[in-house]
Amino acid sequence: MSSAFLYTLVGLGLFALGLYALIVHAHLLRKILAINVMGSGVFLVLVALAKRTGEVRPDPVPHAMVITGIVVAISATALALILMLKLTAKTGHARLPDDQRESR
Amino acid sequence: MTMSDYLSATLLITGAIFFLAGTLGLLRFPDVYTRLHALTKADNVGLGLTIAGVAVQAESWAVVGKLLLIWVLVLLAGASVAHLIARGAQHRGIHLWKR
Amino acid sequence: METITLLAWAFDSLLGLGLLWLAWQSLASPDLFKAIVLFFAFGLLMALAWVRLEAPDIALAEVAIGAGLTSALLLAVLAKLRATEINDDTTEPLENVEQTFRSFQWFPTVILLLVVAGLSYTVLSLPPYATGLSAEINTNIENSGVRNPATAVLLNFRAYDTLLEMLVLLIALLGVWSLNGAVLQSKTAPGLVLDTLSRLLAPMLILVAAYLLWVGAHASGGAFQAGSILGAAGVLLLLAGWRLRPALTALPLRLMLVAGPAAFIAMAVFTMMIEGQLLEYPKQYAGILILFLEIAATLSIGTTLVALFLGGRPSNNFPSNDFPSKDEEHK
Amino acid sequence: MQILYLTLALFLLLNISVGMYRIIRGPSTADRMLAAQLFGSTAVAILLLLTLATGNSALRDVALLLALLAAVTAVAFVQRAWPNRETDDDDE
Repeated sequence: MSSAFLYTLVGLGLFALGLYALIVHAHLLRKILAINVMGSGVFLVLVALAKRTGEVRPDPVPHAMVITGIVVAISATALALILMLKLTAKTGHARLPDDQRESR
Repeated sequence: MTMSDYLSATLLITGAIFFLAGTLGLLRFPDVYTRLHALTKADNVGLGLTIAGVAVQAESWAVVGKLLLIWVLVLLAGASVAHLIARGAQHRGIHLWKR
Repeated sequence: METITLLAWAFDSLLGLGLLWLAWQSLASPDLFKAIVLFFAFGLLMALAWVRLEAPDIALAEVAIGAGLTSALLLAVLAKLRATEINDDTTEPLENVEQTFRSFQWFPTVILLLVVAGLSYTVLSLPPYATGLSAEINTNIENSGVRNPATAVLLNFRAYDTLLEMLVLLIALLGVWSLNGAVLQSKTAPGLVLDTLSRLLAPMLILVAAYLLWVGAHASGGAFQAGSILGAAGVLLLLAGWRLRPALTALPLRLMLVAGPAAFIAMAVFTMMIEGQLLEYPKQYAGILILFLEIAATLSIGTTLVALFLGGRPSNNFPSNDFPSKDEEHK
Repeated sequence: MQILYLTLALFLLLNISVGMYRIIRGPSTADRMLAAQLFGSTAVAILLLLTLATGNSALRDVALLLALLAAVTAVAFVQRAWPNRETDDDDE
């Protein structure tokens, strides 16, 4: 197995872990972390697949996409975090209010 | 292998040993202050030796300068952060370990 | 040669396992602080993964954002969250978090397995060799005005993407500002050591940002990396207690924020008029025009990231305080 | 020499993996932050070794950046996120 496919599988694993955490956690900060992990997984898959060029240097287009993606991800994260703080200030809980599960 | 290769290899391996010592200290020492002490010192020496080993192989003096800059920055940041954490820990009443 | 392949393979496997394990631990951790520290470590390992994938440009961005900004932002927000969250019995009990995460829940698990199976099938059925667009880029790079392919893609071949990305950053900041409030103030006075550290590191960070901006034309680096470093410098100064002078937070700050998008839009209009194509530069001036765009973009990205870290509109929320104000670093 | 560089890089990565124990285990928040800090300087060393192993000098810039920025998170921790009441259960 080439290292490109190794990292692709790691990226898939990260995406799956993040998705699972996004579904099961109620706390919004955890959900934001989960989305970030999912994003890292997607980036990893993109860049790993760009490395399938053999001996020559990897395809730079996914690289450029991921660079902008990282910067956009942090700005979206910042917006999400501030939204979460706003919600917490209103309701006292960092959870979505329509969360009906009794045990949590 | 040339003379400089041997020198570089010796420095790099010694550096790695210091890193190992730092990690052992992090794992085995009993309180936050001693861990801080083990980690900051051992790691900075380890990195210094690694950088010396890399610098032996450097192709130009500009590269040596950049490597030195990296070490100075890590020393500066490491020392400051160690101080901040130790002071914070003391401030919050984490006790010193006594046998 | 054989040993080298084996060692590289061992390194990659250990790194991959470490990434998965850190992500797992971070997402399953009952303690939010621990989760954030693990996420920081995860970012460091991601930087190593980018290096292994021969993507030093991305490694630079990841280090600047992941090591400098994301975790600082998360930690500041966590502190604020602890202050505002009501800790009564209905709050999520700490022990349950790990349990929820580890216990078997059939519905998400089934969805997850389907998703993973589908994705793995797609990925593994891809051809093992694919050159993508590298050939086109190699033939056109002489005309792009820069020699670093990533920069050529960002600022020339797909410059309209970057234009929209600058707008996304601006919109995120407008979103944060429109929520109005929650400025993340410093908790404690900085003290002598932190003050000195910030005084030494901030100019170094600005210098490195300028270096990466310049070197981005022919080697790894570029506007996004440089902007992120400026952002990290600004965050460090904010953490050390520096504040912008109120006179500068009104119009000059906003001008800084829109400089990047404005430069891009102006360039788009200009190239439409000269070449008849959106963001297609005249060949002999491509290098200098790209540098101009990159400088504007760097300043805007840096300022936007610092403003995002502040979390609120500074002019409304900043009381004047005792710390001397320092403005250059926020630009 | 290639083999030596890669072996040492692998060794340092193992060092990091072992150090993760301290992040998971704690016990105090300061310990976790401290261990994360260790990751920073070890990662700088790994990057420099990889620079030698691959001959890609751009990695040196990554190391420089990491050296500069490793402090920012720790400063954020000390200034903002460190809870004032720390549970003092530092016994091993």
